[in-house]
Amino acid sequence: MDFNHNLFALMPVLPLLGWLVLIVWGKNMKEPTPGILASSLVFLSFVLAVVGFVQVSPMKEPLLNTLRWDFLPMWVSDAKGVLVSKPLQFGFALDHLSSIMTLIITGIGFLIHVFAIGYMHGDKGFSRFFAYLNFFIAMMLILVLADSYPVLFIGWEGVGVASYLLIGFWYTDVKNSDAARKAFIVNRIGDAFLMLGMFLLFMTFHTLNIHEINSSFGSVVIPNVTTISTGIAFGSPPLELAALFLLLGAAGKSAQLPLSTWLPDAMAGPTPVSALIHAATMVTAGVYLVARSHGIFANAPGASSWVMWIGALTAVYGALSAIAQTDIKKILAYSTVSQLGYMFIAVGSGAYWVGIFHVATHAFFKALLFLSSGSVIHAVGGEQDVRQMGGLREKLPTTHIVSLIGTLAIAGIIPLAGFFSKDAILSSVFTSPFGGDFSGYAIWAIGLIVAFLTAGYMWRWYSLVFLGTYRGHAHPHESSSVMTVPLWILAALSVVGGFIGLPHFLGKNVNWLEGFLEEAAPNALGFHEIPLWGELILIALALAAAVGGILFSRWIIARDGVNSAGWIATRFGNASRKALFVDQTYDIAVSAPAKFISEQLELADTHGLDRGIGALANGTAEAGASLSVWQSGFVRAYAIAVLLGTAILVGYLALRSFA
Amino acid sequence: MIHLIIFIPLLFALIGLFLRGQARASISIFAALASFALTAVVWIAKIDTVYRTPWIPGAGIFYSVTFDGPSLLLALVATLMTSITLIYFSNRKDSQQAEGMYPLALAMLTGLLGIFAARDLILFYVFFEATLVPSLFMLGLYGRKNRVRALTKMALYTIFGGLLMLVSIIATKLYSNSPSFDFLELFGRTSQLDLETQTWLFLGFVAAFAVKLPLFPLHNWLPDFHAENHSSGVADVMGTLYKVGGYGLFRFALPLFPAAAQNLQWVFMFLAAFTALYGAWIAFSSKDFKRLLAYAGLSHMGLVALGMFSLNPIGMAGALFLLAFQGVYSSALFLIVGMLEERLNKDVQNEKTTSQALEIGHVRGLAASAPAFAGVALVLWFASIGVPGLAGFIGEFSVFLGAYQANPWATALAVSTVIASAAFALTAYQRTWLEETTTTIPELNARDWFVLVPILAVTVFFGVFSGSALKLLEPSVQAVAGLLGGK
Amino acid sequence: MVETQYYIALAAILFSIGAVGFLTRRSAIQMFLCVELMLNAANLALVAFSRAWGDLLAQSAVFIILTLAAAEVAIGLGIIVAIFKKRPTTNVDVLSSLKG
Amino acid sequence: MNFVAPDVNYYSMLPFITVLLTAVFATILPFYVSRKAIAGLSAVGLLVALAASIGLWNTNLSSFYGAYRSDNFALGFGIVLIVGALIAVISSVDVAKRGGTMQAEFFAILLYAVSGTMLLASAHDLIVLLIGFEVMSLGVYVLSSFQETAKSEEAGMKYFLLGGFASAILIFGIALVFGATGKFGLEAINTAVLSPEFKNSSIAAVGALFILIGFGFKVAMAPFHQWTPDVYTGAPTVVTQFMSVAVKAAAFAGFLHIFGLALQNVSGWQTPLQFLIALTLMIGNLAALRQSNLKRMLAYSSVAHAGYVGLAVLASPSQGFSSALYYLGIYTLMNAGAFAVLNVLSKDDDGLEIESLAGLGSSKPLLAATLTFFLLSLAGIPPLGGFIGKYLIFSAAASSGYYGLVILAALTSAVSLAYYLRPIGLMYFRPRVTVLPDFSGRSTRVLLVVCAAGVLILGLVPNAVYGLLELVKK
Repeated sequence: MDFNHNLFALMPVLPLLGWLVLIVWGKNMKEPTPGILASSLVFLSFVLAVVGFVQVSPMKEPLLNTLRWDFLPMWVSDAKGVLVSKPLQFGFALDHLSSIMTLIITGIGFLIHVFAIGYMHGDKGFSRFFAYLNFFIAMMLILVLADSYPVLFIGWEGVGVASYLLIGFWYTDVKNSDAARKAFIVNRIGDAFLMLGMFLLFMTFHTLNIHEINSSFGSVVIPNVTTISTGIAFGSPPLELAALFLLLGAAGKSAQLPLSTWLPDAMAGPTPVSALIHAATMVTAGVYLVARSHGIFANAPGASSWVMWIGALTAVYGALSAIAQTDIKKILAYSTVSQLGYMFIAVGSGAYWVGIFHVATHAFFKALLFLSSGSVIHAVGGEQDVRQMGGLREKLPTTHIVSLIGTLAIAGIIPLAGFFSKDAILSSVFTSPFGGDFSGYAIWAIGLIVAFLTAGYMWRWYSLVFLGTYRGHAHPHESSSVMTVPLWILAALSVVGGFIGLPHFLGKNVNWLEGFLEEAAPNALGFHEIPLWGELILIALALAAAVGGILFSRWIIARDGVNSAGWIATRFGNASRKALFVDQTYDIAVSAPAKFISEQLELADTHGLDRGIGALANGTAEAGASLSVWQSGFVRAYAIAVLLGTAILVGYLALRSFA
Repeated sequence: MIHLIIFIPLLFALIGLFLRGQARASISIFAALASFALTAVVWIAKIDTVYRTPWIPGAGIFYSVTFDGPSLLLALVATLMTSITLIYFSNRKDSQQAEGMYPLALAMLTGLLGIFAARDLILFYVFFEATLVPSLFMLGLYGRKNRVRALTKMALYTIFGGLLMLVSIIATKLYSNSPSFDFLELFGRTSQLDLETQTWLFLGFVAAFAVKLPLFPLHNWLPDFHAENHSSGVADVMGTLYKVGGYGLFRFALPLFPAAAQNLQWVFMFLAAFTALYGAWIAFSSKDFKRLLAYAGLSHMGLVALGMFSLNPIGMAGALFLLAFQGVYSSALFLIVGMLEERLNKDVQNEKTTSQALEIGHVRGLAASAPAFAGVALVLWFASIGVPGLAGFIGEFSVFLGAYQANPWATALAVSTVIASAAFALTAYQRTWLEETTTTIPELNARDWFVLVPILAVTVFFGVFSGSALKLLEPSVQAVAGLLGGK
Repeated sequence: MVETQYYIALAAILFSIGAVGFLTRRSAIQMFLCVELMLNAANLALVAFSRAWGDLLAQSAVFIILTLAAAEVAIGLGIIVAIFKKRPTTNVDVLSSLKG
Repeated sequence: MNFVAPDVNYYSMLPFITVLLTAVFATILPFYVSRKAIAGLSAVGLLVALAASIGLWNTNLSSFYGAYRSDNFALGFGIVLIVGALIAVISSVDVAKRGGTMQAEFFAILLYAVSGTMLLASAHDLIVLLIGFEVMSLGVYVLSSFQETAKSEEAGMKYFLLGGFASAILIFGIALVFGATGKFGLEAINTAVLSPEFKNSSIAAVGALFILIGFGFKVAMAPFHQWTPDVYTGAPTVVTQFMSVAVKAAAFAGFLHIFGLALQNVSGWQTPLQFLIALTLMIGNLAALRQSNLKRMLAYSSVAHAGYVGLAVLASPSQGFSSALYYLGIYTLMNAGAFAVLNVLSKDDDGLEIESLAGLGSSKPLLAATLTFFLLSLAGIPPLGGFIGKYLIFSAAASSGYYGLVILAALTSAVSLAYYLRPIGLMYFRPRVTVLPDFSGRSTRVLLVVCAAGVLILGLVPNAVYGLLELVKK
């Protein structure tokens, strides 16, 4: 066996093994063992990811594993139009893009595993928790390593399953179970579209291998799209439509409008889960999907512009909804929605590396923020309402410092990670070839507003938790080092993470990430150039928005106090708290009618249709019964029937001979 | 060999009639296992010779049997699941009261294997209808309160469709001037028929298969059939395996009447897609586990039909795969329900407690006391709703993929079932296993594991390493698709 | 010579009279006599046809039919007598318990 | 003038003569021996006749210048008829046990009727056929009113009056056919019809129609079937058993002969027959749905089966003859078997409420199992014989192009499942409510098992018999 080629494929296998072991024997293990086992397996995967990174860095082509087998039946017409069986292979590929993702997943995943050893201390389902976490990591790795869409789809739904299990981890609470179910179902809406996208791609390209599809566009030249598409397309042009399907699929996983509603509810899961799945990794799968399918999106300007717009709207929506939340994790959840919107803007603009850049930086600081929240929640005895916190600066010094770093990073304060990625997004959208005459600038403006809002609500989050005086009733204490060490590492990453993607004006080759992803996820063609001063102005504006947001937030809190009673009671505040009523709209427009129809159908099918069939049967039987009237018992009546029958038959004969 | 496989179960069913208790159970399980083992031998040794001998030569009827790819796969599943089911049943407390299940299940197995093996249309019909009798007896002897109604309904639906098919079979031979009912002789002649003739003959076949699949609006017997059957689920498993309409379509109706199939393709694709969605949607409001599973099965069968009518090799391969493996995991869900019922139902004889035990949400939070049980149930549910990595996905995805190439709109309708099925499956699951614990049940015991582990293994193994099963299907699918000029 | 069709017409008329009589009479014996009338209509037709074809076979057939009719009378009257000797009337309508 | 000795080949008539002689003995001997001995004698006589029929297979002997023929058709039907009669004889033994007074004359009359049926099946001449028809009918008239109960008397009276009426129509039809062709011989009629100078087609058509009605009456085709439910219900069960199988089979033999051999080229009767068959299928099956008495239900079911066999009359003789014979053979086993079960379960000749069968499956497993067999076979469920019979009939009719009727037959036979399944459901799936008597003697039990085995074997290896029946083709 080709060891070099298959080594990286072990990455998902290790955590999967961990899952299996923990599911089967986990119950018999003493407390830290499952955690240690799970963490070390993920760490091994991380090592493999690093090895893979080193392996793949110098390569131009993706590294394909050689251990493959038939997975899905497929037939394609050969040159003569004869159908030839060409089953899709189950196989992995490691290229620069997936390598980055594996590093993020295993790296951050490892840290969160470690954190969870402390966080989940004493929980009845300790080993189960780590089993699920390992399962998640495995699925996420399959997702990013897949070399074809269906294999990617295994991971795609697999992480959905993991997410379902982890959101509903404390399943005895109906709320948690409901949230888990909701997450899975909403995800499935996206998945359905992703499937449709795959089908259309297969119709167009006769393959579902991602690299084959991407390379069929050539690396530089945009081929004439219509020559690629053959056969009857579901709408047209097929490529745009396929891209739109993929977009909707991505929207499901990445909680974009209109499929965003599950993510805030998903905070019902334990906090490490929120950090790992619902901030750092799984939710970025949609972004990854778009970047992965760069060939398609780069050649589908319409769909790309939709990606940007959906991203922009989601970013605003998330930010607006985050403003007035009172749950420490909900604020971060809506913030995640908003930041994911940001990433969509980036990948929609055609600058795929920027999207991945933000995925990385966001993974650092959002995981950090979530884990910090976890630490806080842990410290205040499970309380999650920020109005019951405050003044934790002294009591939780470590948590406070790292939270501040995280807050500033997400707000986009120079030189923290968020600043660089956010700046890269704003400038790429400004120069995007998919913006058209108006969209690019409009979305850029929206991005700027969102930056302002982000800084604002994050500062509110920070102040309500850490500043002022403690308003709760618990006795907060700092977490153990098993929890704080990961926090420090993440904080460090949040500080320096931005340097992998320094802006262009600092020099031609300073942007390591863009160069690294040049082969795996090249930019779409046709970005405008803007002069240096323009770029500087953009940076300045972004920075100003961030600083402005923080200041505005400080002013509001100073004016209205902790509860922000002044404006939170306003209609706007209410709307924000209810997340712009999206949930309610869904209930009225989708869930309730669907449920109603289902109930009616069930009634109709069990009773109505049944009654119809029954009526038919009874009618038949009645007809039989009515024959008994004819069967009167009188022999002369029977003779009449015989004679009448004779008469009719003779009459028929007579008519026939005359006719 | 092939005759042994087909008739061993029946033979032992007859022997079993003269035995009681443990002896009957053992001999029945042995027969099923032997049949499975022999089928496996056929698979491994790649025996695919056609055995053909005159049955009624004057009428051109042959006893012509073989296990080629799809038949073999389905036969493997049927024998395996029957073995497992009988083992499961022998562990049940109430197995003594329903001893007749063993011979009836074995008789059904013979019927099923005959259906899969038959290459002569009349022979196929004979097996197809004969299998109904033990199935009716299972329902009638051991069913629940309204069993006679359910039984009559099922019998009437099936026979109605079946007799129309019989007329069609006879007419097929006459119109095509074939010397016999042997598929190989008919085939090729029938495609020369004009479109109108083909269409009528095709519709005759479809009448039977649409009932058996079932396809909306001929499905009404199915929920009652499952809901009224013995709560152990043995009959349900056999019933699930007996959903051979899709196989019939693939094996006979489509290759015999390609032009008609192509002509009516879109109608049936929409009907199939609608059935899939309809079943899943109704399942959401089902209050009884077995009704729920029945509607879930209806939804699956809609997908099977969709794949078949896609006339596309991918879709047909997917449909066959789905047909085979839903026989594993959907069947297993019935067994799970049976195990659950056994744990919850204090008094098996009491209709009321049985109904309660089968009611969704009557008890909640069972996962707390039986986490492994809950986990197994969840895996099987996930397989059933087509979560990738499990066997259900391969079939479902391929069906969609193939069907999309033929009719995107119908497929888009059908794809929406993935949402609906997630909704009903997880809701039902949550109402029973999750949420606040109201009652506790014993965890799976060793014998339960003995039943469930093979099922899980098959479900997971063929969800990832599907190649070996696909290999079996490939040549037949290729051949049929070639006939149909599929895309 | 009288044409054959007149015989046949007569036979048809006799047959119809017998048939109508069978329907309208209530008495079992009368009904039975009507059947005899119909039989004889057939006989008449046979004889006429026999003459038309110049074939005596049918004439001999008539004898056989007459014999059959006689047997029928013997058995029929036996049945009727057996049934109605217990009853005050030979009205067939009193026997209508088997129905439905 | 030369005296020509009549062409009489006694060998050819061996089965017929055996039965007739047995009948004569059965008439005389009751003065000297017991009832049971007469039953035994009858059975032996029938068995000898059966052996003779088998021995004559394929010899194709004939007598009376071809008016009586022992061809395979006649022998095949003869075997079916003898088997039907045998079953009735064996069943009749049980009647004594329940206090029924089955006088010894019963066997004599039964055997006379059997000889009539055999004559009917062998006749190739309208007059001979008519003699057989009448001998059979007269015997059965007497048998129907054999019990001195009001119902039996009513049955006998109805059957006799209507039967006489129908006979008159039939004879008039024969007269007309003779008038049109100048012939009585079946083949001769056909030759006459086909000859170029044939001019009397309309008379022949009317004659054919009258014959159709006469036979339609005898085989119980709607709308001439109305006597059937009443007579079948009222007559002693054993007689009903005999009528429903042997009389029907014999009538069909004549029916097939006349329309398959003599009148197949006369036009005008085919469409009416289709109409009759369609009506019969619908009425028979629909009316049976609502019957609560098993005997009456079986009566209606036998009306329905007349419709199925009627399809064979429509089909071309080459397929119609053999398929009808096969069907009637199986029908004899399954229907007579069902009546035999009914007979031993009922305390008098009024039959049995279907509801009272509840729970029979556990209390009388053998009776329940065999009845189930017969009912399933009647419903045409494979692999039982009834299915193969139905298949052959459908196939024969379809090959003559009567697809509409075949589909109707298929649909109505699906409907029939509803009433055939009900007793089965009650026997096995419901607890016992009524305690039914069981008058089955050992001979009956053996008979039931043999019939059930026959139904199964004819379904599983139909070729054992059907191959032979191929020789029936004309």
